[in-house]
Amino acid sequence: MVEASVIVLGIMALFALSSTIATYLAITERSLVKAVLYSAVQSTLYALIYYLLMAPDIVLVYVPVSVGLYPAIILMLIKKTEKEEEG
Amino acid sequence: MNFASNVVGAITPLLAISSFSIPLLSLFIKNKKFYNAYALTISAIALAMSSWTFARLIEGGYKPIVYKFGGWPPPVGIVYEVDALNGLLGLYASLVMFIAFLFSTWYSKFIDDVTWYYTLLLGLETGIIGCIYTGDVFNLFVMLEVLSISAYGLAAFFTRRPTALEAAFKYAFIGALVTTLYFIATVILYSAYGTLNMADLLGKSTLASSSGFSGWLFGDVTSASLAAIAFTLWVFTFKSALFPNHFWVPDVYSAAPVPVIAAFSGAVEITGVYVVVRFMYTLFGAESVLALNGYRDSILLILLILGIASGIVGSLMMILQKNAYRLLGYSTISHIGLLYMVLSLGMSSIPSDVLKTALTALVYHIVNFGLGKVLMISSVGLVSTPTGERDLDKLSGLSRLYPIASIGITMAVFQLIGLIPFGGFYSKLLMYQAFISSGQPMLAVALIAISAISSLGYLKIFYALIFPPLLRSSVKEREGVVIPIVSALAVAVLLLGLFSPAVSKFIETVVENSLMPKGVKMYYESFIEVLRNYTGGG
Amino acid sequence: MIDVFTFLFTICMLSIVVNLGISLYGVLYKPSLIKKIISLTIFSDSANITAIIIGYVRWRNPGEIAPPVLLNPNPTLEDIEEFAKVAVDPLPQALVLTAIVIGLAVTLFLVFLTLQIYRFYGTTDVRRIAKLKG
Amino acid sequence: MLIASDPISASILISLVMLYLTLLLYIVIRVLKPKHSESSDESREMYLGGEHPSILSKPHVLQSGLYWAIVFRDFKKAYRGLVEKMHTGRVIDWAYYMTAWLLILLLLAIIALGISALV
Repeated sequence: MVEASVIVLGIMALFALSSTIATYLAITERSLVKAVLYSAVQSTLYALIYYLLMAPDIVLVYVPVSVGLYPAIILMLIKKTEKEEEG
Repeated sequence: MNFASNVVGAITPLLAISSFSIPLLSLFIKNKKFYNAYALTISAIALAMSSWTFARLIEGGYKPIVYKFGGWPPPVGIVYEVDALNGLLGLYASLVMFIAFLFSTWYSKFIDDVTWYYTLLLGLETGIIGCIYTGDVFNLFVMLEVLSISAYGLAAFFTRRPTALEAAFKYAFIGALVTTLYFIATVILYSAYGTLNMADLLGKSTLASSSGFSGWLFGDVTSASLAAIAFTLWVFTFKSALFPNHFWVPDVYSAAPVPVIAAFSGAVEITGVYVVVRFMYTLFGAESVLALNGYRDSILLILLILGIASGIVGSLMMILQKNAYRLLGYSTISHIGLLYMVLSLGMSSIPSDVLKTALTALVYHIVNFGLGKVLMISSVGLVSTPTGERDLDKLSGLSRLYPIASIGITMAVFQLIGLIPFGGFYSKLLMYQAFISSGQPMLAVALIAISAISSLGYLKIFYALIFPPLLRSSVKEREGVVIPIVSALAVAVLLLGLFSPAVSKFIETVVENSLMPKGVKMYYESFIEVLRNYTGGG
Repeated sequence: MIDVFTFLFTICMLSIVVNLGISLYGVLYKPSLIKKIISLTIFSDSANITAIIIGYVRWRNPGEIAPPVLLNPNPTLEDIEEFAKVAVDPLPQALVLTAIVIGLAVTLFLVFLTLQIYRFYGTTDVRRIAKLKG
Repeated sequence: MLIASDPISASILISLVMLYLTLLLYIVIRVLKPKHSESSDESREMYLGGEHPSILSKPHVLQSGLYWAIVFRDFKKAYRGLVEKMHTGRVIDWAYYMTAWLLILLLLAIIALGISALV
C-alpha cells in the first residue's frame, strides 16, 4: 500500500529533477530568449514545490516575482540589447 | 542600562529612515545645502550615539549591551549585542562615515544629483553600523544586503562614465552571488542549531564539541558548521578584499566618488574583517566544533598565507598604477593582508598571550590604517576633484596649489608606511612582536618586506603630487571644510603614535573583554541574563 | 517507509544542490551579462528553496503536516501543542520572503546596469568589457 | 638579529630598517631626479627601461617613466604573471581564483569530516 504523502513526495522529487534539467538547459542554451523561457519553467516548478512544502504564502510572492516579473524584465532587456550569447 | 540598549537599537532605524526619506524630501526641497546639512546632522547624531554607547560600555565594565528588537527575547527575536570590540569598531566606523559626510559637503559642489547620493551614502552607513552591532546571523545578512546595494549604487554613481559602470557590474554581480551564498550559510546554521542568535550559536557550538551530541534539526552539527564557515569566510573575504577575492577594489576605487572611496576603505572592508573575527573568535572559537581535526587551524593557516599573498600582491601592484585611486585601492589590499596576517594567529599551537598581542595589533592597526587612509584620500581628493582627473601624470605638481593637501599626503604616507612617531609604526611594531613571539620570524620578515615594497608605491603618489613643479595653469578651488578635516586627521594619526602606550593598553583591555575567553564568556552570559529576565528570574 | 522518504528527500535536496552548482557556474563563467542575470535568479531561487525544505520538518515527526497557520482564534494550550507538532517551521519562510524582496531589488539594479553598459560598450560580453585592468 | 622580542630592541631594530629604507628611497629619488642639463648615457639608460625616448624632452620625469626602469629590470617576470594572468580586468579570469579559494575551503571541510568518519 502506498501512502498519499509518499506520492506527494514522489511528485516533489519529480519536479525537483525536472527543474534541474530546466536549469541545465537555461544555462547552456545559446539563444537568450529560450534561456529565459527555460528559467521560467524552472521557476514554475519551484513554485509547485513551494506549494507541496506547505508554504503557500511564499508561492503568492514567488509566482508574480519569479514567473512573471523576472522573465518580463529580462525579455525587455534582451529586446534592447542582444538576442544571442557569443561563443 | 535599559536606556543604553535603546540607544543601540535606535541607531540603524534612525539612519535607515533618514536615508529613505530623502527621495520624499526631494519632492519639496531642491536646495543642495539643505541635504548637506541634513546628512551631516544625521551622521553626527549616529556618531554621538555610538560614542555614547561605547562610553556606557566602559562605564559598565565592558558588560555587553543587549537590545531586543520589538521586545522579543533572544533567540526568538532579533537582538543587537554590543560588546567591547563591536562597540569600539562601531564608534570607529561612524567616525569614518562622519568624516566622509563632512567631506561630501565640500565634494557636493562637483556632483549634480545630491539627493540620490546622500540616500545611498546613508544607506551604506545603515548597513555598516547594522553589520557591526548585530547579534543575529540573519540580521547580519539583511544588513549586508543593505550595505551591498548601497555600495553597488555608489560604485555606479557616475552613470555617464563607462569605467564606473564597468566597476559597478564587476562588483555587483559577484557581490549578489556572494550575499546569496551567505544566505545559504545562515540557513545551514539554522538547520543544524535551530537558532540564528549569535550568542546562542556560540553556546551550542561549544557545547556540541564537548558533549558530543549532534543532530538538532537537520543533519549533523559538525558538518553544518564546517560548511557554513566555509561559505561565510568566502563571503567576507570578498567583502574585505582579501587576496583571491580582491579584484573589485581597484576597479571600484578608480571610478567612485571620493568620499565613497574613503568610506569603502575606512569602513566597508573593515566590516568584512570584523565579521571574520566575530565568526572565528566568538562564534566558533578554539573550543568549538570547528576545531575538529584541526579544521580551524588549517583555515587560519590558509588565511595567514592569503594575508601574506594579499600584502605582497597589493604592494607590488601599487607600483604599477597610474590612477591615483587605483593605487590607493591596491594599498588597501596590502593593508588588509597585514590585518589578516595578525588575525589568523589564533591557532591552537599559539599561546593565548601572543594571541592577545596579535588581536591588539589587529584592532590598533584597523584604526591606524583607516584614519591614515581617510586622511590620504581626502588630501588626494582635494587635489584631484576640481580638475576631474585621476591620472597621476595629469595631476603632477597640483598639490602645490593646496599646501594643506601636501601636508596631509605626507603625514598619511608616513602613517601608512609606518614611520616612527606615527601610529602606523606602533601597530606594525605590535604585529612584529606578535609574529616573533609566536615563533615564526618569517612572518615578521614578510611584514617588513610588504612595508618596504608598498613604500615605493606611496612614494609614487608623493613624487607625482608634491615634488614636480606645477605645469598646467589650474584654477584653485576653495578648500573650505577640507582644511579642518585634513588637519584634524593629521593630528589624530600623530597622537595615535605619540600616546601609543596608552592607546595599546586601552585596546588590549578591549580585546581582553571581547575576543579572549573572558570576553566571550561575558558575551554569552549577558545573552543568558536577558533570557532569564524574560522567563521570569528562573 | 522511512527509507522511501529519505530516498525521495535526498533526490530533492540533491537536485537543488545540482541546480545551485550549475547556476553558480553560470554566474561566474558565462560571458553574457544577461545569462549571468538569469543564472543569478536561478541561484537565489535555489537558495530559497533550500531554506524552505529545511523548514519542512516532515522527517522530524512523520504524520500530519500543515502550513504554519493557527485556525482557532482563542487557542488552548493543547491546541498550540498540536499545532507545533503538525506545522512547518515558519522562520525559514520569513527568511525567504525577505530574501525574495532583496533579490528583486538587486536584480532590477543589475538589469539597469546591463542596459547602461550596453549603451556605452555596445556589447554584453564580459570578455570585451575590460577597460579597467592592471 | 631579527629575533628580538622585547619592545625596546625591536623598536630600535625596526627604526634602523626604516632609516635604511628611507635612505634607499632618498638615493633612488636623487638618482632619478630630473636634470635639465645634458643627460649622460647612463641616466638615459636609467629612464629608458622600456619607455619612448620622447620622455626625455619633458621638463620633469613623468610618473609612468619613474619606476619603469626598476620594475622592468627586477620584477619583470613577476609582473608579467600578475598583470597578464591575474589582473586582466576580465571577470571570468577572476572567477578561477575565487572558485579555487572556495574549493579549498570546502575541500578542507570535507577532509576534516572524512578524518573524523575514519577514526
